[in-house]
Amino acid sequence: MLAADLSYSWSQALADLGQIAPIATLTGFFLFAIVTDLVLPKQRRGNAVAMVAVAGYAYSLGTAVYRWRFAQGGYAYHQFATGDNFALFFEVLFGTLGILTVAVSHPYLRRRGMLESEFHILIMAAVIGMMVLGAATSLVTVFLGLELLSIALYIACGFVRTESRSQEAATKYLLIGGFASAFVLYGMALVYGGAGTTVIPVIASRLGSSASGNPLILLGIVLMGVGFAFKVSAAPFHMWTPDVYQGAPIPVTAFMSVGTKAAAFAMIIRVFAGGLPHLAPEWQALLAFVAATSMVVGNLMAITQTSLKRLLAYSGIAQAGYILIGVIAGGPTGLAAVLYYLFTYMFVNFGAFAVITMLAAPDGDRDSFKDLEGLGRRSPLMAILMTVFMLSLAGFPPSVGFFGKLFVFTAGVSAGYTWLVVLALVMSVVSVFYYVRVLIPVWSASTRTDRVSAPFSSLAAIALSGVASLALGIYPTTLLVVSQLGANPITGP
Amino acid sequence: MALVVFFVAAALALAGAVGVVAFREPIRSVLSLVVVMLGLSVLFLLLSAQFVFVVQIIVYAGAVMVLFLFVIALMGPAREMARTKLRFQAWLSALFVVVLAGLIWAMLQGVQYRQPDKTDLSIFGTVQSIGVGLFTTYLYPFELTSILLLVAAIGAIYLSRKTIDDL
Amino acid sequence: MSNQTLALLVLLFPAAGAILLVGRGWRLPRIVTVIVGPGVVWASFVITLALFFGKVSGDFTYWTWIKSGTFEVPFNLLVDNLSIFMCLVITSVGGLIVTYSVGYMEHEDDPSYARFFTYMDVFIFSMLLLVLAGNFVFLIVGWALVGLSSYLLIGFWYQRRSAVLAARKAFVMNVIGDVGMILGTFVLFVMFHSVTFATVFREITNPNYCTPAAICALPLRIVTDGPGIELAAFLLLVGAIAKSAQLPLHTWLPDAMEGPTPVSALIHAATMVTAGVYLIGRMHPIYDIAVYAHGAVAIIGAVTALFAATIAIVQTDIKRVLAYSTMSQIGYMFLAVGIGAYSAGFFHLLAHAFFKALLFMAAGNVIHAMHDEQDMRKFGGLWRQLRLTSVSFLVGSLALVGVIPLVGYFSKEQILGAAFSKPDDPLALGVWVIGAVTALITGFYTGRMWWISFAGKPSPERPVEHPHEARPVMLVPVLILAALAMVGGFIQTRALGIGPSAVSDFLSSAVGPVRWEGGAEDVVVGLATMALATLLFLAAYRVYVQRTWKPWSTALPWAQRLLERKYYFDEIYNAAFVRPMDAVANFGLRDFEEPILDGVVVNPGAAVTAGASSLSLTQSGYFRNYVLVFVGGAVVATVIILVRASS
Amino acid sequence: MSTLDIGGSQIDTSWFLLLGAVLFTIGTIGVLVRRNPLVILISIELMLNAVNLTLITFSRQLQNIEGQLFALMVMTVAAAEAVVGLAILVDIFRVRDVEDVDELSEMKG
Amino acid sequence: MTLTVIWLLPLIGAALIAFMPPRFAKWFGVVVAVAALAVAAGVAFFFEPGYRGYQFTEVVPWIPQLRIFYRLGVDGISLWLIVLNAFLTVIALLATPITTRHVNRFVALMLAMSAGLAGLFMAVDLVLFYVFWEAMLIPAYFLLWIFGEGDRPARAAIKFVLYTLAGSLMMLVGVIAEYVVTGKQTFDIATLATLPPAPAVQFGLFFVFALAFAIKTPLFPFHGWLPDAYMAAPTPMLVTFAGVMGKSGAYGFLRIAVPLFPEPVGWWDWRWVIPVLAVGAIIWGALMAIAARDMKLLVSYSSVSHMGFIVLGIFSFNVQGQQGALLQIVNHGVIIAALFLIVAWISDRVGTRDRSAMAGLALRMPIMAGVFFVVVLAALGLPGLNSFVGEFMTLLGAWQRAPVLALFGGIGIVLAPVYMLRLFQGIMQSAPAGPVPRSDIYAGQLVLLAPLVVLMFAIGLDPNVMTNLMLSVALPGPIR
Repeated sequence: MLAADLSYSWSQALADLGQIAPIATLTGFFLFAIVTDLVLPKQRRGNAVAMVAVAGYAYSLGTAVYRWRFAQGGYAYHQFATGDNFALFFEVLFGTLGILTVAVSHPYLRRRGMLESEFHILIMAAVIGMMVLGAATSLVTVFLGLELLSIALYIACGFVRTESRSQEAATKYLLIGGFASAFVLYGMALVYGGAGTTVIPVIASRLGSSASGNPLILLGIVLMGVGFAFKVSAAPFHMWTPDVYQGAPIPVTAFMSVGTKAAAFAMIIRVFAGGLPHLAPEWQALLAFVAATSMVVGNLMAITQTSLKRLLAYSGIAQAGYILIGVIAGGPTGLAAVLYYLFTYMFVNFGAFAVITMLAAPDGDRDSFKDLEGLGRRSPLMAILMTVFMLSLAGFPPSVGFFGKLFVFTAGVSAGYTWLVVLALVMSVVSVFYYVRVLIPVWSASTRTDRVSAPFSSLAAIALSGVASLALGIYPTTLLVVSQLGANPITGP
Repeated sequence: MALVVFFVAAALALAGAVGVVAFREPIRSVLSLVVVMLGLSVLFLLLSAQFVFVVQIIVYAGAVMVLFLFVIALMGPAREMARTKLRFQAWLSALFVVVLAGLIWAMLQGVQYRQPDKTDLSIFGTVQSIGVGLFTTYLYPFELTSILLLVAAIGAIYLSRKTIDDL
Repeated sequence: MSNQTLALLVLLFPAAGAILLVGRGWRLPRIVTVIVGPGVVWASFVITLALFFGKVSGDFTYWTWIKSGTFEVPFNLLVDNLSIFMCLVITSVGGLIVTYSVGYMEHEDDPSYARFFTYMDVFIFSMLLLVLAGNFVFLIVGWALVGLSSYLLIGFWYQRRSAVLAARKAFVMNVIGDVGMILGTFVLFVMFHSVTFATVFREITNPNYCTPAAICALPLRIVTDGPGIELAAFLLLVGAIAKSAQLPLHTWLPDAMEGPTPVSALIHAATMVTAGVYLIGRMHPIYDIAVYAHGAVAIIGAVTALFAATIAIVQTDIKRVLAYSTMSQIGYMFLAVGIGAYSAGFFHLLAHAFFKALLFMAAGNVIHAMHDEQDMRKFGGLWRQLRLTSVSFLVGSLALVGVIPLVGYFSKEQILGAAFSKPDDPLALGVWVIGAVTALITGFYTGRMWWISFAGKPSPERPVEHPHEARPVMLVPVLILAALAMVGGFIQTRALGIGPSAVSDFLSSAVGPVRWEGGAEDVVVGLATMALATLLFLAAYRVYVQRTWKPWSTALPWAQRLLERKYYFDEIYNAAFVRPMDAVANFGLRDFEEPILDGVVVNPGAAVTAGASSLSLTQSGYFRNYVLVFVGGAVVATVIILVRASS
Repeated sequence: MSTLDIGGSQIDTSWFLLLGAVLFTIGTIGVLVRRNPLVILISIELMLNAVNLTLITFSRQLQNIEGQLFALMVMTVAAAEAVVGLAILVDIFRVRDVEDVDELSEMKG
Repeated sequence: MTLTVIWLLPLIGAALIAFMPPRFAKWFGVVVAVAALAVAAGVAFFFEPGYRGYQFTEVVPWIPQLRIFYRLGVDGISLWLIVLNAFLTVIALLATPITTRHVNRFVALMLAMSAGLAGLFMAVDLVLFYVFWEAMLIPAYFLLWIFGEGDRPARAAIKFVLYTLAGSLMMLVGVIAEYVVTGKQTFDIATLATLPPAPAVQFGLFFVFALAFAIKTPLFPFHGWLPDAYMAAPTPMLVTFAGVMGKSGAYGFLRIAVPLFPEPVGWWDWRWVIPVLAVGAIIWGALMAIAARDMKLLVSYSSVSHMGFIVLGIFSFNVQGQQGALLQIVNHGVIIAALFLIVAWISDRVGTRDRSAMAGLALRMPIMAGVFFVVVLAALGLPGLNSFVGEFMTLLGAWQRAPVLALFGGIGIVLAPVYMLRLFQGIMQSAPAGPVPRSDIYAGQLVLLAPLVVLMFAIGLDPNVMTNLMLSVALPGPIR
């Protein structure tokens, strides 16, 4: 029997590796980056590592796209990982995010005189973690991906070692993150006990709807759900978000505000929608509660904020609530809507943070409302882009924000969760108030005249985000098709 | 016989756990965690997880806890003061935890266990079987853990540098 | 030239005149204004004569103004004897008055001069449109346009605040009337699905839905759709009384005297204010069925007649006396049409147009001579200086009193006779009594007016010592009208029970024959009334000139005050409508809009913000609080799952 | 209801599970009430150990090796987490002497 | 393709102008607007009066997954709003003072707003309609806020936006629900009009839609944003803001709420609630106008009153009422534009907007007085001018629905001369007092007003031209 287990053919190995090709390639570049960092002289390190990082992201992005177009997605490593469209979709998303992050963070680190190389390496590790999460089809891999991503981000949050805020953020994030992952883990253990395996598809096939009587599974859902909700920073497990976002250096905030969310949603969809379809009523009830609280809490708390980082943190909490509606609704439309929302939300939210990044000074971030004053004159392009991002977050057509909401809410109403949708819309009236509040300093007359220095790479990244958050809204069809294909593996075509 | 062992070990673990929370000095908490681990390792043995038992003692109780001890030594014996700014914290936490524990307890009562898949327990949990599992089915997770550790190492190095300039 | 174009020309001339004079008209030499202004009126007079002698009648449709579903409004002119009669009155008297005003307004500077004639022509056009309109909508159009021109002319001297206010008052009151007519039109449209007179009246008189004709006898019609028609009749009546300054919508007319005197003569005496009478006459098929509304017309007319006459007793402003007498005379006309004596009413309309225009223009001469002084107590003894004016004024006054053989006698006595000659009809009898009393009062106040102004010695505070007689252009029209007032009566002498009845015969085709089966006793009663009225006229001489008799007012001062304050109507209306409206409006703007409506938005906003800030206290920054909330959330989640699973 | 035959003596599976639950709860309490970040970290380790116990119990009950492998992974992760956590704490201690996590409350609201 | 041009052209123009040197901006903007007007006029010219259905339709699959189409089309209802919008945009841009700060941004935003409005009136797909409905808020917000007058334009702007959103986001629920409950899974208005949901459902859906439209119109209790917004809005913006965007609510009622939900009957009957509110708006607006001393405020409230007539006509559910309402939409657009322009010109000649602070201006500015008087007469519904026809027909419709509605509407007609004449006479007539106006109306301004005044007479004298084209209505309803 052992012999049988040990047989692992070369072709099999290639096939397996192929399925996780984007992850593998990125990991390769990750190791190469470490080596570069070690061998090159200090002053040349930063750029070199940045190059490597961008190359890695681009390569794995390319691989993912290639596999999407030409390769047959399937399970690998005894169904511990997969290369299906869902995984590829998220790999593309994270690859793009990685490139954007490097483009924005590199000048920032330069200005603040920090070591670029380690930063990029950590972000790469986090991206790998996210990709693993996207491709994971086993509770074990899910957990490992989660931890990989988290640990990288713990360090990244504390990256500005001279700032007490940064350290505080790192500590809070680490402690509460560990606490949450203990919950997730316990849940996984119980589910494993109930299903006798950690492989998600097998769990799905083993657990019938009768399992809703099994305490192990139910408790597992609760504990995992709690942990997942923590990761998507949904209320009432959101409390860490504003502090961590505020303390972390802005590029990290920008990165995690969209990356972690997307990865966590991928995880939720995999485990719940993919692994426990027969217990949908239970986890839907749980998520509905979480979604409702997040929308209310997030939008209300955002009103009184004076720090853009915190404001965007709370807005992120609210947005998580909206997206959860799509997850709850489920089905091809619901999940497609979620994927669409996540992909566009990446551009919008990242762009917003990126604009704030441009304001940063050598001695620290500048993220208060008054730092935006006169942006309309200091950098008209930035001002226009910021306007686009805010309006998109507020959900004004024709920006992507509106269509994301439209799709998600349509799915929600179709699935009979009208009360959630109504709540969401009522709260988004509130949200408009604070999103528009951000624009007031941007456009109102001010005496400040100091130009905002926008290096090319960052400018390109922000502009790309801006264009995307308009173009993908004016013509959302293609992306929506892709999202549907991406959701297929979960919902079945 | 095994029953006795179980109860002793369990009692040990519980005592240790209580100690972790109860002691004021961090160092004692660490030591009591070691106690917990030892107790658990015995239970692992009962559950025919010999390899895990070894790892638990050597790596966990050995290495990791020692690391903690080093850090505490580095920081000096910080005693936790009784005063706290947060009123109600203790009471509320007690309440919540009791409720949560109650819920968990209540749920674990009516557990329906799966039928065990038939494997011969003679080699169950031995180094051999663990190894096979680790390098066939768990190959992918195993590799992932390596990256994880690498990242942790990098992070630790970065964070524990004296200043930006060295290295 | 076809009758159709002819009928249209009647309208087009004044319109063209107005358009020519409006805009930059005052850049033209004044002579152009002088020619065009009156000229166009005379032109349409000529055309009206052509229609008259051509015995033209018909319903000419020109184009479809609007069509929406079954609601179709053609622009059509209804030319029948009634409209021709009205056109004759309007254009002839109008022509005279406009000519007269060439002299009267000569002191105005060129722009105002042109403006005045523009307005006058606009008025003539609107009035002609009113009487020629062949459907309710254009009736309303004309109705509102005469209201507009009346507004413009009352407020002609727009520097004068009093004139401005008077104008606004008149306009608003008239709009109330317009709304009444609009609603009345709605009623009829809903009933008959048409707004053209022809269709509506045909439907009413012999409805196609009630056959055989036997069932269509009046009583039954009243049962079938009486209520609807009654409603329509009452609503139209609102328009009529607003325009004709009958109770209770009369308060604007005295104030309207702020306008130039020719305006008062033309609009507020001869033509516009009689539109109400025309309306009732035109709508007689409706009122024949709507008995209650019809009765209301008579009662309102009678009451107004008496009411206005009493007020006229105490007025000192000569124009206001004339204004109240106008109200009173129109009251007679309402009385007449109210009891079904339509042609009698129209005959009185004609007569009144003659002698009241005469009176106003003569008064205008006096005012002109007195340099715009209107208080008759400051005249006195004008008999010597202004002989011709005084004579013609006397003629007018006697005609107003109704002294045989002046026109006033025949018209008024015909009305009273028509009322008196229905002893079996209590309503008719009642209004006859009121009418007779009014006739006597008329005699008294007219006498007072004439004696005070012209007889006796010159008043000490007379502004002008040696006034000059008016210029021919102002005198000739007066004399013409005086002549008409003298001989006009002989075209219809039915009040004497003998002789011609030209007006009634002419109008019989349009408003039916005058219901007049009076005998000798009516004639006697009429003559008696006339005699008494004349005596009162003379008595006024003793009271106000010789002062040998005490004025009645010393006997009852409270009545004096009551009359001087015009029965407190203005005060009541202010207290009842104007002030409450302003109060509500101000209250709303100050105490509702800002605090409450804004509050509806702001307070929730504030509440949300407050809630948010209190909520953000939970974000205490303490890690352990976060964990606490975390665990709490976990507990809630577990409960939810349990509930969901167990359900 | 299943029992494990260990060395001939029957032990009810749920005992192990309940022990795990209790340890997990105690760990939670530790995180909630202790203020020394280090001790909080230790409590988290305690929770992870509880999970390990659960995993291995199930692995034995199911006679399925996966649980033990999973437990090994968990140990690795726990070690990594501990390393990073300690690094961060040390980094802080270098700046200021924090023996109370409540002092890390600069950011709030 | 034609219709796309109508809304895309101004948008592209806006994009170009935004980055143009200010001195060309105005005239380039005018050129663009005139071009758009030309296209719109072409559409009106080739419009088939008899055809029952949408004309010039364009259907392009947009988001096929949700059966969302890019569907444009015009019928007898929307045609008028499109033309009105294009026309008033030209007027507004001509009225823009070249000296405005950032005039290029201003013109760009104006064009963007008019583009949004044009799209709104042509959209035949519910989602497309909604997209334009909200998209046009953005330029409106910035116009109000950045170019606004008064002390707190920002507050007025955000108030306007929040008010509108509170309604329109509820409408979004309705839009989605309509897609779900009808079971057909379509957003095509024409199709949806053929399958009304169960009355109970209609009750709810109608509510959410009606709320949005009522706020936009605004109906009586929902007009809280209007005074602030109109007071803050710069005059050229008001021409389209009050003249066209104010109508989008009424258009929504006529195009969406009424055809899609013929019998919204629940605990009570919406078909009665709305007209009652409309009457409330008529009377309340008139009263507020009577009390207002600020000329601009007075005109703003008069607009509330007039919009009441429009909604009243729509909810009379008969052809006269609805055609009258449509007429009135155009009439009011023309009149309110002229009123705001004149009031603004007077106040910047005199230096104050307080009507009680001036008197007897007619002496100094006779021509202004003359033009103003004509406009005032049109506003108070004098026969022969355009407004009379509309008000007459709306009231006729209301009377056929329920006489009491028309009765109270009549009160509005009686109050109109009160406030209008108080305004006109108060500032123009009686003995001169207060500040002396700098000059009479400029020739250019007169030329600007000329087309408006001409329209007032033209529509008043021959309204049939319009009602004829109105017969081609796409959706089932009384007009058809």
